[in-house]
Parts: sequence; C-alpha cells; structure tokens
Amino acid sequence: MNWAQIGERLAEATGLNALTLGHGIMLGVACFLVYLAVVRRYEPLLLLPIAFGVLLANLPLAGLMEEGGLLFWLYQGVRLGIFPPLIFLGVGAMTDFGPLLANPKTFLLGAAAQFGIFMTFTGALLLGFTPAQASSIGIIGGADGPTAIFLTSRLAPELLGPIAIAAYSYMALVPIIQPPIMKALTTKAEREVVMEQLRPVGKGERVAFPIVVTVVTSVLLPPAAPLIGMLMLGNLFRESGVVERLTTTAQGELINIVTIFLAVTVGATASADRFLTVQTLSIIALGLVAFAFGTAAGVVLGKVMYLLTGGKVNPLIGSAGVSAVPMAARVVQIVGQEAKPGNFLLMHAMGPNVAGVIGSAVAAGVLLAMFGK
Amino acid sequence: MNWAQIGERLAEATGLNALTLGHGIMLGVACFLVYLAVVRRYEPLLLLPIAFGVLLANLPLAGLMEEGGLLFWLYQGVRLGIFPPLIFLGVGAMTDFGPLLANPKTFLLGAAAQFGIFMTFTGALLLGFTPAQASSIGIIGGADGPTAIFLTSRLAPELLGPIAIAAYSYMALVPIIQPPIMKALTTKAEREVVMEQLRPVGKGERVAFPIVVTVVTSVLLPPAAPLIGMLMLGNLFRESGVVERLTTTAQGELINIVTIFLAVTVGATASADRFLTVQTLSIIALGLVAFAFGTAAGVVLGKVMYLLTGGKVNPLIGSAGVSAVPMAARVVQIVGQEAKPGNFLLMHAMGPNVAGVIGSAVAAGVLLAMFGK
Amino acid sequence: MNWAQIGERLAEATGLNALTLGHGIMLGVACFLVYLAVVRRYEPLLLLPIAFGVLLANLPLAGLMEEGGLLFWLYQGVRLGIFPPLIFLGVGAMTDFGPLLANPKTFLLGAAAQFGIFMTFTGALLLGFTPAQASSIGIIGGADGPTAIFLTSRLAPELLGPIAIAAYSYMALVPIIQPPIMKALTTKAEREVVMEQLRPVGKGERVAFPIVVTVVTSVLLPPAAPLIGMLMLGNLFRESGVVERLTTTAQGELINIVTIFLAVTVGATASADRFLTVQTLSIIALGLVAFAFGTAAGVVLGKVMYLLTGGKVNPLIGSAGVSAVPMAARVVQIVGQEAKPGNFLLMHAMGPNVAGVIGSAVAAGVLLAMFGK
Amino acid sequence: MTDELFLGLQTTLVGMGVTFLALSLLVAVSYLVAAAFRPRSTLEQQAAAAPGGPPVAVIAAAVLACLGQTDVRVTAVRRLEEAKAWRQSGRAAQMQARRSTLEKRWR
Amino acid sequence: MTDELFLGLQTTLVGMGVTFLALSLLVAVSYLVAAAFRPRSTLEQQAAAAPGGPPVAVIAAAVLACLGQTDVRVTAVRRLEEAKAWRQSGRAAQMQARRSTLEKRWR
Amino acid sequence: MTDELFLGLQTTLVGMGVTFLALSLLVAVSYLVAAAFRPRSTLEQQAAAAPGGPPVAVIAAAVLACLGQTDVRVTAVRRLEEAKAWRQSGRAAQMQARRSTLEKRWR
Ligand code: NA
Ligand code: NA
Ligand code: NA
Repeated sequence: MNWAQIGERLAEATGLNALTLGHGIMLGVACFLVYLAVVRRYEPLLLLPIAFGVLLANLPLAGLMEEGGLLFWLYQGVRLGIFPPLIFLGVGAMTDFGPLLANPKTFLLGAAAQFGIFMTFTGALLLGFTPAQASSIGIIGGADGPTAIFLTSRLAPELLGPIAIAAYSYMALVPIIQPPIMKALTTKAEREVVMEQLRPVGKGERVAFPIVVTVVTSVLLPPAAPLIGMLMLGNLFRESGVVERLTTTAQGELINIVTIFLAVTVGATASADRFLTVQTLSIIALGLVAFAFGTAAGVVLGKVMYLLTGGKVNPLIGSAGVSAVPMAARVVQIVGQEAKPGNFLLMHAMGPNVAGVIGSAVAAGVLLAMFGK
Repeated sequence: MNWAQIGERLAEATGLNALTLGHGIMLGVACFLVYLAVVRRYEPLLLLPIAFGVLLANLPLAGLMEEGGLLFWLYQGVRLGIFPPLIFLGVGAMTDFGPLLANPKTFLLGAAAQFGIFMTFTGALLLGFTPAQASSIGIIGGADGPTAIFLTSRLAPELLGPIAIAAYSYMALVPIIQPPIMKALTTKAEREVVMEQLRPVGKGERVAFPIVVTVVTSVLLPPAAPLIGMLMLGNLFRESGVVERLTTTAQGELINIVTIFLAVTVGATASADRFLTVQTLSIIALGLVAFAFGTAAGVVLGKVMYLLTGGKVNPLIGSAGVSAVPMAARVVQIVGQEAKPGNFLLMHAMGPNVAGVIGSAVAAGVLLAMFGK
Repeated sequence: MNWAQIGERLAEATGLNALTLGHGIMLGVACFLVYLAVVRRYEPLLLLPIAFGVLLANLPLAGLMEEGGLLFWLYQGVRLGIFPPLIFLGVGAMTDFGPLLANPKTFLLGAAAQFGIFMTFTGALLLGFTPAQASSIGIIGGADGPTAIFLTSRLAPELLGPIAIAAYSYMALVPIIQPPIMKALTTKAEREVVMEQLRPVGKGERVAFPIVVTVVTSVLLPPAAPLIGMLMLGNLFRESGVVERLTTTAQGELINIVTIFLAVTVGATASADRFLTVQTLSIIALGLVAFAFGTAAGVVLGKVMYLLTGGKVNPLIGSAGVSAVPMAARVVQIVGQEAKPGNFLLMHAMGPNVAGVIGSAVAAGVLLAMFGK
Repeated sequence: MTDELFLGLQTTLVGMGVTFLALSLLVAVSYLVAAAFRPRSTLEQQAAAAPGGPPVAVIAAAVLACLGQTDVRVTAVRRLEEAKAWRQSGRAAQMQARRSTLEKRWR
Repeated sequence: MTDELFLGLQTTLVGMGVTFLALSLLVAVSYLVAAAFRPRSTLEQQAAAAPGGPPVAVIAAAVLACLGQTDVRVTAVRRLEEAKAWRQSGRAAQMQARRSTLEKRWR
Repeated sequence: MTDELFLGLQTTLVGMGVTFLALSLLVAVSYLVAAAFRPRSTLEQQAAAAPGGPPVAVIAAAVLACLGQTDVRVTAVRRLEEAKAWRQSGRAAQMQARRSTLEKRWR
C-alpha cells in the first residue's frame, strides 16, 4: 500500500463523509428518548434500550442493522416472532389473575377498551395507511408493548420503530392521558361507588385458568395462540407452585435478556429514512387517539355495568381495561380516591387491567386473521 | 372487502372448524399430564412444560410447531442436539462424583443397570419397531431424560413425545417400581449389610476426574462425547472452585432457560396423529420393562459383588445404577432402612447412581454408533 | 447384521484407531491450561473453559466442531461477531468510567499503550504472517480478550485458539510482565509523585458519557461500533440508575452464559493441525512483545505528561493504559507503593486503565478498516 | 375515502364482535372453572397431599407381573410405611447431602 | 522484507495517529460534557424529581381536544394534587399488592 | 421374528460389552487418579497457594531481554516483596473500589 491508498481506505471507512442531516436528527431523537427514559422515567426498561437502538442504527456506515451486522442477528428474534411471546412468558409468570377470576364479568371491560384499537385503525385508513399498517398503528391502543411489537413485526415491520416508541411513551403517560377522560365521562356519584370485596380464589381455579384460557382463545382464534399461549404458560408456572425455578427464570433473567435484545433492535429499525416522515407524526397522533378512545370505551361499558348492577360497579374501573398493567389500575385508584378518600378500587381495577392484556391479544389475532399474509 | 369475504376469512382462520376428536383427546392427555405434574408431583420441572407443549401443539391451525411457528424455532435447539448437552452441563455442575471416586468399583453397577436398555431394545424389535426406534425406546431404561431426548432426536424424532413422557413419568415412579423388584431379588441378610464409610476425596482427584472421564469415554466411543463432554465440563466448573460464576449460571439460569425451551418443544412433538397410536401404548409398556430390567440387573450385579467381597457390598445399591439421580439412591436408603433401621446406604448408593448417568450416555453412544446415520 | 459387520461398525466408530500423536499433545496442552487456570489461577473464568474446548476439539472422530456438531453451532456466536460485543455489554455494566471523566487527559495514556499492538503487527509481518494475521496477533497487546477475539474472528479465524490463549495468559501475567519495565523506564523521583485527588463526577456526566463516546468513536471509525456501542450501552444501563434489572442481567447471567459458549468454542478452534505449528510459538513470543511495548509506550507518555505538568502526573499510571482491567491498575498501585509507601495511585490508574479498553477497540477498528474484507 | 371508512367501521364491528365473543366465553368458562373447583377444593388438596394413590397398585402389579413375581403383597399398609420411611430418609438425606441441595431432578 | 517493514511502520503511524485522534476527541468531548453538566447538575436533578412537567399540559390539552371536551380545567394545582394522590396510592398499592411486587412494566 | 431376536441379543451382548469395557476403564483410571493425587495433595495445595513460581523468572528475563535491559535484578526476595505489596494493595483496593466489586476480569 502507498500512502494514497491508505488515505483512500480510511476515507472510505470513516463515517464522517457519510454523515447526513438525517443521522444528526435521529441522534437527537435518541438523546430525547434517553432523556424521557432517564429523567422523566418513561418506561425506562424498554425506552432506554430502544433509544440506544435508535442511536446505534443511525451511526453512518456502522451497518449494525444491515445483513451480517450485530443488531441484524439479534433482530431475527423479533422478525421470527420469538421475542414478544417470550416476554409474555415472563409477564404471565408475574401476573396475578386472581382479581379477574374473582369477578369474571370484568373480562368484558377488557374487551370494551379494545375499541380504541379499531377506531384508530379506521383513522389510520383514512389518513392513507394500508390496512396492515393501520392494524399495527391501531394496536398501540392495546397498551401492551409485546402485542404491539408482535403484530407490527408481522404486518408492517417498516413501522416498528415509531409504533414501539409511541406505545411505550403513551403507556408512561397513562396517568396524564386517562384522568381527564375518566372524569369527563363520569358523574361524581358514579366515581364514589364503593365495590364489595373480592372473594378469595383457590389454587385449583388458578391452575385451571391458564389452561382453559389458552384452549378457548386459541381454538376460537388461532393467530392469538403464540401470545396467549406463552402468557398462560408463564402463569401456569406461577400458579402451579411446583416449578419455582422456572417461574423465577421466566420473570427474571429470561425476560431481562430478551428485553435487552428486543428493545435495542426494535429501536434500531428506526433508521432516518424510515423514521423522519410525516407517517411518524401521524402514528404519534393516532396513538394518542387510540389510548383516549380505549379509555373512553372502557369507562362507557363501566357505566353500563353501573346501571345494570344497580350501582354496584364503579365505572372508573373500565378505564383499566386498556391494560398498561399495573399503571392504569393505579390511575383508577387515584381518581377514585379523589372522589371518595379511603375508597380502595385498586384490586377491582386489576381485573379489567389483566383482562385487557388478553383482550389486546385477541384483537391482534383478529387483525392478523383479517390482514395477515 | 364485502361481508361475505370477511366471514369467509374468519371461518378459515378460526380453529373451530378444524377441531378434531384427536385434538380433543390430546388436550385431555395434556390436562392429565398437568395433573400428574401439579397434583401428583411427577417430575414437575419437566412434565409441566411438556404437558403445556402437548396442549400447544394440538390447538387446531395455531401452527406453533409448523415451519415458521414459535415452537418450531425453539425446537431447533432439540433437533440440532444442542439443548440436551446444555442440560447435562448444568447437571454436571450439580453432581458430586465424590462417592464414585471413593469407591470406583461401583462404576460397574452403573454399567449393569444399562441391561434394561438392551432388553427393551430387543422387545421393541420384536414388537415391530425399527432398530433406530427400538434404540430410542430402550434408552428410556437409562432413566436420564437428556440422554433419552438426545438419542431419540437423532434416531427417531417421531417418537420424541411418548418417549420423553414415559421417561420422566417412570423416573417419578421409581419409588414405586423399584422396591418390589429389589426385595424379590435379595435376601433379608443381603439387605442388612452395613457398608464401611467412604474415604474423603481430595480436590486434585475431583478436578482430574472429569477430564479423564471425558478423554477415556470419548476416545473409546466418540458419539458419547457431546453428553459426557458437557456433563464433565459442568463438573469441572464445580470442582475447580475458581469459576463460581459459571458454575452458578450453568446449574441455574442456563439450565432453567434450556429446560423451558426443551420441555415445551419436546411436548409439542406429540401431535394427535403421531401420539394417538398403538406405538405409544407399546412405548409406555416397554418403558416399564426397561426400568424393571435395569433395576434387576443392577441388583444382580450387586449380589455378585456381595459374594465376591465376602459380604461387604449391600446388593441393594445396585438398583441405584439406573440413575434417576437422586431418587433411586433414596429408594435404596429406604429399602435398606426397612431391613435394618439405622443403616445408612444413601452415600454408597450415590456412587452407582451417578455412574448410571455415565453408563447411559455410553449405552446411547453404542446405539448411535450402531444405528445412527 | 452379522458379527463381522458389527465389528466393522464399531471399529469405524471408535476413536482409538483415529488417535494421533497430535491429539495426544493437544490433550496435554489442554491439561496444562487447566493447570494454569485452576492451580495458578490464570484468568480461570476464560482459561478453564478455553482449556476444555481445546480438549473437546481434539477427541478423535467426536466431530464436535465439525458442521452439525454441538460446538460448531455454539461457535456461530463467535463467527458472526455476536458474543464478543455481548461480553462488552456486561463489561460496560461493570465499569466505572468516573476516574476517566474526572481526569480526561488520561485518555491519551490509553491511546499510547496501543503502541504495542502496532509494533507487534510489524514484527508479525516480518515473521511472514499476512497483514490480516499480523493485525490479529498485534491486538493481543490490547489486553482485552473480547476485542482480540472479535478482531481475530473477522480477520484470521484460523489463529483464534493461540491468540485467545496468549491474550488471556499474558493478562494473567501482567503483575510479572509490567513491573520490571515500569521501573526500568522511570526514576525513583518520578515513581514517588503523589497525585491530587480526583473530583467527584455527577450523574449527568456519567449518563452523557457513554452516548458521546459511542457517537464520536463510531462516526469517526464505524468498524469500532459493535464493540464500543455495546460497551457503552452496558455503561448507560449502569449509570442511568433506572434499569437495574437489565444492568444486573448484563453483568451477570448474560455475560456468564456468553462466556461459557465463547470460551469453550474459541478453545475448540485449536485443533492439532492448526495449533501445533511454529506459528503458535511465534504468536506466543509476539504476544509478550505486544504487552511489553504497550506498557513501555504508556509509561513513556506518562513521563511526557510528568514533564509537561511540572511533575503532577506519576508516569507509572501510563502502564495501566494497556487495560487488562483492573489488574494493570493494581500493578501501578503496587509499584507506586514500593517507591513511596502510602501513596495511593489506584484510582488515578483506573482512568488510563478503562481508557485502554476504548483505545484497543479503536485500534481494532483501524485494523479492520485497513485489512478487513 | 368512503371505502376506507367502510372498511374501518366494518373491521371495528367484526373486531369488537370477536373480542367480546372471546372474552364472553372466558367469562363463562371462568364461572365454570370456579364452580368446578370451589366446593371440592379442600378435598382435592388433601388428595394431593396423600402419597401414592390409584396408579400405585396398578403399576406395582404390572411390575410384578412383568417379573413373574406373585408372592409380594401390595397393601395399603405397605404404602403408608413407605411414605413414612420416605420422609425419614428425606430428612436424613437433607442432613448429609449438603453438597447436592440444588439437585432438583433433571436426570 | 523492506516492504513488510514499510507496511508495518506505515500502519503503526496511521494506527497510532487515528487512535490518538479519536481519544483526543474524547478528551475534548469529556471536558465539554463536564462543562455542560457540572454547574446545572443540582437544578437538573430537581427538575427530574418534579412530577409532571412541560409535556403534561400539551398532552392533556390534546386529549381533551380529541374528545371535544373543554370544560375540564387543566391547572398547575390539579397536577400537584394528582402527584400527591399518586404517592398515597403508591403506598397503599405497595401494602396490598404483595403478589405483584415484581411487576415492573412490560405491558 | 428370529432375525429381530438375533439382532436384539447381538446388540445386547455388544452394548453391554462396550458399556462394561468403558466403565471398567473408568474404574481403572479412577484408581490411577486417586493414586496420583492422594499422597501429594497437601503439597500441591501449598504450591498453588504460593504466589509466582517457576515461570516468573523465565518470563521476567524474556521481558528484560526483549527491552534490552540487563540492570534490573530478578531475585527471589523481590518477588516476595511484590506478593506482600500485592496483598496490601488488594486490601486497599477493596476498601476504595466499592463500585467495581463485580469486576471479575473479562478484559
Ligand atoms: Na391491552
Ligand atoms: Na442412567
Ligand atoms: Na486495551
């Protein structure tokens, strides 16, 4: 090699010449997301690695997400639909479905709150998105990260970055988004309803529950099986009480490892050319619509239940049906206590809250059945 | 889309139309296995995820085990022969070969107990199984799950479900299967033999042991190398005392993660058309033969040793040679104490018990050498 | 089958006939490495599994590293460049860059110490190695195992075994290699310099640091991005304080699992025909040169800083620039206290020490840019 | 525009319909599960706690048949003794096998 | 021989040059980072500790607009109350939700 | 039928033969290992506990030769001092480097 050749080689290799304004803006976006995660504490477990993934994907010439790059390999776990169900395995191992078993009617609140998904789907269609893309945008309203990532990786992987970012950001903003809607749609009398204590739930029920939920939902709607199946396997580990080692691993090291890989690579799908579009702004706006309509629909069904039960159901718990576990249930608790200090709605809200996880997975199954390949 | 098209799409998507009697029976089998695991505590660490795998594989149209499905991907770790050796890595990190080093003659009891494998092989041939299938059925008598799964995934993957279920079920039943055989084959005088205390084993021996075992068995019989090699690597981690982090991981999170993936996907090989056959019933019957003959052969060699040593060896410890660590060794302890309260045979039985793990891996190596592709 | 066929089959299968002198010598090498790891405690976390990998790869006919073998599959994580960055993720989560942030000038000492890499590169060229091979040999002087393995897996995978063994062995020998060089190049007055205490470093700086380091180094030199990016992601997890779960996993179970797989398979690249060559001896000799020159260059720049700051910098801390964290920094402490008991240089040496990790990754990036495919 | 709106409302209807159908089914099976387990739950747990059980005799008989043995009595008393010995052994094993506490059963 | 030596020295020069360049840049940005964060660090942390903040009003307004609601007042006072209730609820939740302590948020 | 029986018995013979051969070899090597380690085990451990050792002088000499240095004395006394200082440093380091306790060596 002569000096000129070396100079050429280095000039080709350095990213300085390839640096574009787009890269610069995306690095700014990444820093903003780090700020939201670290300073504002918006879902840091997901948003911090997502932010760093955005940064890594926008380093010129580093090629980490190109075929053969480090993040490309790790991304296969998302692309093949492996990571989101594994995260649901851990979520299932963490989730107590007891409040739902104690009051199964609250399943319906978890169904109603999926309304935001389909309204947003319609809105996205009207804004010119394809049905597959609109489905992925609508699912933001499910307020379940793994479900959103699973569906989007199947229907519209090109939108994975903005959808995941919108989903986790709005989940973090649930305490700000929901209360005004909840109050606008309810009377003070409704918010003051004290609900009767939940019955205790036995071990037999707890063990049978994940099995029957898996069978019923998966037979009815097979595309929901990977998510529901793994969620319920994790829950069966938990409730069986005989495989503590596996429960601990599923909700501990396994979910942590998968979260790192999933979040970094989902963030890394947000390259400048894909992310810096009007579509991204639309997605962010539509995501807010999704959360708002989901909350509203949950509360409205809560009001219906209030009427049908002669005032035994506090309609606020309907808003927890969007899931965003356990944040949305805590919001119910707060808004309820504002209306009537000492009223304890948290456990009542946990029923629709965990039902919302199942509801969103079912909704994702419907969308996959209708618009999947 | 018009309404008819949507109806068609959903009718195609739902599993209700595809549900067969076979699916229903398999879901019943899955529930029975959950019952065995949770209520009867039959090897729940393996049998519970296996049961759920059976369930997931028999959800109509869910396609979790079809190319591209979630369990299909996880199953590659079984198909490529990766998961069973990794489980052996953890088993090695948990295993104390000290009792075997203190009394190396008990290695021979771990050899004798492999007799059940080959008798069952013969029986399976006579029932019309191919040599490769018969090998996989015989290996149930090894009473080592990972060895059985490793060999079967190589020789007769179509039988993986029933073989794994039979292997783990009979392992759980060792306290019921073995005692009558042990008592039928021994006199009370033999069962009352008190054995002299084992010598302490130094660190040097403990570190050298996994190395020489790997070299000797793998040079003699290379197909046994993946299992023996990983078992001994785990044991070297343990005995070296200088890599505690790796020992902890090998016998903790790593084995847990691999167990979840292995057990669920092994269970998921049991689709209705493969499982609901006369073969499955034959396998379950033959598995019992395998355990019974293995136990008997171990005890018989124990009796020979009793004679040759002038009564210094209690023949009961031979039955521990089938492995099923540490259950079979505990059975020896119980049966021994029934004959002579206060007699402590547990540590003496641990020698043949862990030797049986090596013995089965060697037997699997022979079968692979003879009937492998 | 008749008896002759069975005999033939077994004769083909056993490794006894295929055993060569080369295998025997390699098994001896493996035992020697076990001795170094267990008795001498040379980097046992890496050297013990590497040693066992050497052993496993030299079992005749076991074929563990051949296509389809167990270690072949695990090795893909090395071949595709996945494992070394994941180890750096954990290293980043363990590393405190505070001392470097408190005194950023010490970055330059981490640059100077990379001189050993390039001198050794030149030496290797003169001994007849190709530029790609010479780069991989030179990187031993970086005293960073993952960097060495990452670069070598890309440029000269055929040398992976000896290079990894040399790298980790010399890292363990840092307390023996460095002191004579440090003393030979410094006066007693220089070694007695007491440095002023480091300022405390705030959380904001700590969080911003991994981000700016990633951006600056990766934009300047994209091939360094996988290593630097993951190192800094781990550090961001640590310093953010909001993702403790991920920090714990990155520096715990994840790094442990990856270490087992990486070390065993890197060791397993050392088959007899590749390892028992004059090249291996050259590599071992050159590796020592690399460490020696790196140390010397660090100390020399330390002396320059001593002069420029009017004696405020103790030149000994330059030797810590080779990295080998935290061993080299401890050596500085020891040699410093020999000259002036009570002088506490450890924290001052940690700056160049962790800078050396970044420095080596940059040097690896340069070599990849110049001699990569 | 009209097409999109139509598809949107259609999907909303179908989607919400299926979601409500699925979760209504789950309401129903949840009540069934509760009904199936609530009254018997304490009995069930007692049964679970009892060592051995129905399959024991069958399998023991099969084992003996398989070995051509008929002179061994399989009685309920025997099984209870076993269970007792088992607990004793368990305790003794716990005291001694300090090194193998982690040996949950994989083999 | 000469060629190898030349390539070696050339690479040494280039390699050490780039390494020093990169790490010098890092020296520079480290000082910049220190300068950017040191004076403001305590203020920053106070800001971080405060619940809600600039985006709150914007988003709340957007939510309301989106629902066609205008009669709900979005005031600073309101937000402080929320924060207080939040903390109370947090405490209560902690006491009750014993089983879900591990439920960090993935959903 | 006869064929299957023959293959079965043949395989049993060969299989049990190889298994006994392999495990008999392991009996033999186990005794060898025991013989090799038992008498010397305490000495071995002492050697292991001693810092530095045979390779130290060789490598130190090589390092010096490589640097063209000859005026540095490599003595046994020197090494012992190092070991002492090492322990001191270790202790001091432990007290200070609170944040890096987990830093087992990977680099
Ligand atoms: Na949801
Ligand atoms: Na066995
Ligand atoms: Na370095």
